[in-house]
Amino acid sequence: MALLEVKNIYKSFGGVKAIQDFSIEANAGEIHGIIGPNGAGKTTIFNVISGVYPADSGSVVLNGSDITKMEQYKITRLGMGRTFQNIRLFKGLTVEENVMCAFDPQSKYSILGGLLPTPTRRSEEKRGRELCGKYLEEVGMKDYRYERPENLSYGMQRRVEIARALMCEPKILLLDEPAAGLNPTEVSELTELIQRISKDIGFGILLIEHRLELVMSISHIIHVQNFGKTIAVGTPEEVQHNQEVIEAYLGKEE
Amino acid sequence: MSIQIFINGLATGSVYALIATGFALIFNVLKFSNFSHGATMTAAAFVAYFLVSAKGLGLAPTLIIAALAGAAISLFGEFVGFRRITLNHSSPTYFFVSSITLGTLYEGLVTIKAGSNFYNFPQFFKSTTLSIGSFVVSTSDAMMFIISAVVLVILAYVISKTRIGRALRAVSFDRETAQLMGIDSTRTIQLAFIISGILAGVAGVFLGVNYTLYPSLGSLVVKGFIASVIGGLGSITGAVIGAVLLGITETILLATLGSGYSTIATFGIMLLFLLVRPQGIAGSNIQEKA
Amino acid sequence: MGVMLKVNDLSVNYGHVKALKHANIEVESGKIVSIIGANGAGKSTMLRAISGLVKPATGNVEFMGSALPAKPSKIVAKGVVHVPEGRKTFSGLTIRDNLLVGGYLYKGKQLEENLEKQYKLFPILEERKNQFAGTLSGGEQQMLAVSRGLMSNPKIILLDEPSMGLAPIIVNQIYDLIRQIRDSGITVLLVEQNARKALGICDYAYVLENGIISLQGTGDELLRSDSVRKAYLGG
Amino acid sequence: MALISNILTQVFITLIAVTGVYVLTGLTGMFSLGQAAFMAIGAYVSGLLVVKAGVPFVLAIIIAVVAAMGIGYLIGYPVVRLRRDYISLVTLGFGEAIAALLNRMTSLTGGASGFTGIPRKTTLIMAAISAIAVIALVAFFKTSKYGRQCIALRGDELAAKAMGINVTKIKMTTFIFSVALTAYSGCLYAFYMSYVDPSGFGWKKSADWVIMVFFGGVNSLSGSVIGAFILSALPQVLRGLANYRYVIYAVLVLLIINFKPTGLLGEWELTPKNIKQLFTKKKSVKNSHKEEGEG
Amino acid sequence: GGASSSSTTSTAASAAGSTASAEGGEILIGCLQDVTGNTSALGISVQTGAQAAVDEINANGGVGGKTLVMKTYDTKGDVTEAVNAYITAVTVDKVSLIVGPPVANIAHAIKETSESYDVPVVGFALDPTCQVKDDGSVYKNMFCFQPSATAQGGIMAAFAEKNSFETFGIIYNQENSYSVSLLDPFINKLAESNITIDSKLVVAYGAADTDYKTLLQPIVSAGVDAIYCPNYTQQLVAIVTAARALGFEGAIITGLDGAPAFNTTYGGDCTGVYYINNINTEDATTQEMSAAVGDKVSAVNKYFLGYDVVMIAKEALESAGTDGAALRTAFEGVKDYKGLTGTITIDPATHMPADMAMFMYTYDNQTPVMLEEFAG
Ligand SMILES: Nc1ncnc2c1ncn2[C@@H]1O[C@H](COP(=O)(O)OP(=O)(O)OP(=O)(O)O)[C@@H](O)[C@H]1O
Ligand SMILES: Nc1ncnc2c1ncn2[C@@H]1O[C@H](COP(=O)(O)OP(=O)(O)OP(=O)(O)O)[C@@H](O)[C@H]1O
Ligand SMILES: [Mg+2]
Ligand SMILES: [Mg+2]
Repeated sequence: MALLEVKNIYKSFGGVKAIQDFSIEANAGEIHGIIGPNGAGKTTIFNVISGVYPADSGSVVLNGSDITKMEQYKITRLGMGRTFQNIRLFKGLTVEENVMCAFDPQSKYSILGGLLPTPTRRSEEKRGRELCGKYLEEVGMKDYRYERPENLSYGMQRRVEIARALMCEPKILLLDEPAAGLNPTEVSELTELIQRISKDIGFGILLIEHRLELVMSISHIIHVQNFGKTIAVGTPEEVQHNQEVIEAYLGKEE
Repeated sequence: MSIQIFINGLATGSVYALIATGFALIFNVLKFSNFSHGATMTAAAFVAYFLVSAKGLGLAPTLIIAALAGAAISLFGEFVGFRRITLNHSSPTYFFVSSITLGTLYEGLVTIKAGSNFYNFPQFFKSTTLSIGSFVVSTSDAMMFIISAVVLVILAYVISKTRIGRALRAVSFDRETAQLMGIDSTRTIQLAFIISGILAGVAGVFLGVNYTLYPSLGSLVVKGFIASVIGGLGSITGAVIGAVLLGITETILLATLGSGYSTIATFGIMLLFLLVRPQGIAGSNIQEKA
Repeated sequence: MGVMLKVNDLSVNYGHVKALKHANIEVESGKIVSIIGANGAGKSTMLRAISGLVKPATGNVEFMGSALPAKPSKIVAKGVVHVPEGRKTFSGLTIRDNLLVGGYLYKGKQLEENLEKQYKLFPILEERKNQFAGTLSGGEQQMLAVSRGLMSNPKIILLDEPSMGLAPIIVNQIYDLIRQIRDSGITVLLVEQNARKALGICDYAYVLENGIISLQGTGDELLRSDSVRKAYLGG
Repeated sequence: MALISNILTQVFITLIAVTGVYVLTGLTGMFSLGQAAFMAIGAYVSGLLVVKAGVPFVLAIIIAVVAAMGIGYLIGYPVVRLRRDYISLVTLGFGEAIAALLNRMTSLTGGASGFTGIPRKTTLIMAAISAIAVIALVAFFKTSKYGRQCIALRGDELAAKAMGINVTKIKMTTFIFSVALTAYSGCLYAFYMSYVDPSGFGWKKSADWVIMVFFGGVNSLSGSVIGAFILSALPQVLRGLANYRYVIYAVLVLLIINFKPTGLLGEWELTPKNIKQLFTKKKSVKNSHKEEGEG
Repeated sequence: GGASSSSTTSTAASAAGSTASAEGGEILIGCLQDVTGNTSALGISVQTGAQAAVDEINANGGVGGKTLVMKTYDTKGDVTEAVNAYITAVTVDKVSLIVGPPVANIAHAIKETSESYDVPVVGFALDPTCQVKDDGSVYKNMFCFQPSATAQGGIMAAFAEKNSFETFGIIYNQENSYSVSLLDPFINKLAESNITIDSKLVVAYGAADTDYKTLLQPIVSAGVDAIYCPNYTQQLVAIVTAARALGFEGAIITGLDGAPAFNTTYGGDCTGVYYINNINTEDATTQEMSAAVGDKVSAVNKYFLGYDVVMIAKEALESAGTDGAALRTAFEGVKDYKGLTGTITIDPATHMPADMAMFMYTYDNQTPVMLEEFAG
């Protein structure tokens, strides 16, 4: 049984059929790329898997539990982390606090600890802060932990989002266009980062990306979506030479 | 009997509708509940009372002066209360704070001028009531109903169909980007305040006619607020429908349950409505996209 | 062809952050000029200063020989249009209304004509004309944003990362479009992360580093420069 | 002296309620226009228990606060599930309903004539200690995981859920916490004034509290406390100016909004550590800039 | 007009107040009124009347050679404010006595607090529970110098009966203690003569209600002879307007607030509106004095209440000095004081006037017409 099993999901918005019959199986250590033209329904796949909205039909199973109709926060706690296509960091919190927020739901102290500095609270906060440090270090943002995210540049904010998603201790990590807005040099840094965390931490990654240099170099399998349908699945090599994919998505290389 | 109650409800609803239009307009553009709208109504009506009505001039001059005063007050409010908040991109909660504060300010100023006495507009209409068959409708209620309806139609048309309306909506979503389209955001916001102020002035006069004029008359703004919310926030049509429904509901409950319990029942119905139809009457239920 | 837009000694501060420090650039009329640079280098800030969204601490912007007015709306009326970073479509307006707002300065028939032109350029926008912009996919929104900018018949268009988040095929289309825009006589000032593409298309380019113009030259020159390769083209 | 102690006691009582509003509005971004109704509930329930049922004072307060929390739970149930804009509406309606109920239950509450004969038990010391304790609790709350999650969901509910935050639960927790504080302040109020009537708990009072929170600073607890202190004492101090009091009050608030857009203290907290930093920070900022320039 | 007079009195008082104790040449009294807020029209009227009395006393040589100084404290129609104002008056300014409010809620708010001090509050809250505790004893400092609600309700009922009204509807503000307190006395008095009022026709309303037409509908359709309507002027105007709009042509019996300026505020034909009053407007002195204040005062009867009470206070101060307990006894002993609002005898058991006459009025179009005097 795979870690994440998505079976035959459908989702439409009014007349727009955003997903039609999408399935995927992902295991720890694997990186799955999802590519496809704009509006093909990639982000919607993430939204359905992570519980932002329910699928019209089909099922999503994470680590043996059916999460198809589960509330979003519970899915996260079962081991799903994600980033957003349009950065969604919390205003009013520092970088470190942003990352801590993903730790807080797992942190083991009760409302009493919320009101008084009990020993459990202190030790839990300390544990959280250490983890925070670790993940921020991982994405190279440790020096900025007391900054406000809104004062950081785009690329930096993306890394903070990744750190925050890592803090959810995910088994499956969903990355929605992490390279958008980065220059080629930064993209290659990001490529290394993703490969490293995938190896170190060993979770499954689903990656939506338009930057081919990233997605083609690290994905084990690529799913190509078009108009909500999967038009090709295969290794980067295979999809890059698939005629349909070239026509719908890649275009002719100049 | 029951039809008379319905007519009374419609009359109350017209009052609320007139309040709600001006209120919803600002909500539409700046996305906040302008609680100073109430005090603006009162202040404008007082200005008209002292300048015009007390001198025995008729309804038309009173309405014109009240509308002008409302526009001026509203514009002043935009400048001292809201301009800097938009410019600074401060949290929208500040609009709330500002609007309540402006309300306090206007009410305070009116109290200084008028004392806490109350004033009655002279009788504008030859006969204060119209009889339709065996039912009575007060003339001012009927006028309010007509004015609300006309205002609604005009506003709805302007906002959804015209260039100015599009500019208003664009500014309401993103002030800065609207500027990049050549829209003068500040002017556009001012325009919204002017229109809302005019409506406030007109509403103020009718409130004064109906309930006598006193400095805290503006508290009725909460009815406009309730109407706007159940109408679907920002939708002016929704607000007007909400206002009429609120008026009718209140009146029917008042007639059946009596005062006090009707307040509690109104609250219950409102709650139920929001749970069943959280997007309001005219709001559409768009799923938030991540 | 003369210089259409001239940025003189421009500095911009956000609080104590100095985003731009005495930058100078020139944009010749009828050309594509690119600005590249790392995240946070000040590229967007440059465009924001030109279009009047931020007030410069020093320096000024000259457009066709005279200083630009201060208000963003007046600047648009002069023919300088800024398509901002991050799409910024009006999420609760339909596509059609978004485009009509883009053509705010025009009325009646002229407006309809502009709209038709954009529909021809981006057929998908016509197909979806009554959909709320907020529910469009990222790429669709990007198209809408560029198209909206073109609605006011600009003399010069400032594009801030127009290819961000677009499918490769669309990126190619956008770049074709940028060329088309130039060929139709509109000057283009292009800010991009995708340095390779941007340098490939442009007639002239500037490199921004920490708010300072550190390098400039034709696209080819920069593509061949070692430091540019290392810093912006991934080695 | 009696006057100062009187004003101070009232200011402390208000402070407790405002701190409750800070948790709800400042931290979590929920606007309650019916918060004062919970003060009324605290005041009436504790007062009735003591006067009519002879329950000991402390026990009465505990029961009253718990009762208010129970009602808060019922009101909170829809509130935390509804869209943010609706919260103020539901609470507004709730406040009006409570006032109507208090007016109607004449045999119990005395109706419009008010409820008299509550023994005077609240002292300045008691109010002061309560206020300080409440502020301390809220300060701890703010820096705990709860506080962080509140701020997170205030900014972006969807992202908060995606990070595993149980948004409804956190909202409910803060709502009930703030209700408890407000109700407690109501108990102290009843046992200080010895008379309560239903007229003083309308939405304007709730709105006033919100103003105090924001006057002091958007995200700053110490700011809110200072805001509450200034604004609730101001009308007393300006007593001689009769009609002009509210105009002055409003002008002051408008000045802050215009010229100090994030409130008196903004996001800054008045803690010993931060005060120390005020003096050392300037240097460190300079240093970091230098490093950047060289790098 | 009210606002400016209040600020001048208070500045005068504070300027004078500082020298009072040093020279011992002044007696400071407080005046606790709603100068702002919903009921300020009443408060300002009392204050103006009281001030007129103070001025007159001082012009005639003061109280035992000392100047009387009055300082006004605004209660703003808010109970918390009232307590603050009261405490300021008794602890900071140390006034000798307080001219109290005509508003029951304010009196309720301070009555408990007043027990801790020795400063008589001579006011006009006609709700007996403002003066008398549940156990029947009196709040030692609280006095009312006008007929109680029981008396006034009874007088209006007697009047109604005399005019052979037989069927009644009642509309009252259940959120206002003045309105509530006048309800039962009226009903009870009529019950003595076997007139019962259909409970469906007793309609309550609250501050949030604005739709008087719907509230009045059942009363009007029942075709009653008279509507009893003890309310503040502002609601009275709205209620009378609504009742007339619904085509009600019968009598409307109001409390004290149907007196002028009700007529001018209402603006229409007031025929058929009846009201009770403390004063006889046909009395020469009363006429002269009301002419002197002109339209500065909107509630004329309150003006005279304020005036009378200060005059009574002068006698009490002269006989008892400024000691609180002694003053209290002096007030309890007021007997057959002939004031402009009638002959006042305080009942020590209730701290209210025992039997005091009042007057019933109506309007001919807009002109007040005195109908008859009712002994208490
Ligand atoms: N909440 C929604 N309501 C209505 N339509 C939606 C919603 N979410 C997505 N859509 C529509 O579904 C389609 C798929 O959108 P989606 O965001 O998944 O595309 P995508 O593949 O992520 O595109 P891109 O690469 O540009 O981000 C689009 O046409 C979009 O307009
Ligand atoms: N509103 C703001 N307040 C404070 N600092 C800001 C603001 N906007 C930008 N900055 C800062 O100014 C600098 C330049 O930002 P700018 O957005 O111009 O960079 P950019 O070159 O466009 O980067 P990117 O490629 O990431 O978009 C950055 O350090 C950024 O953090
Ligand atoms: Mg997407
Ligand atoms: Mg940028």
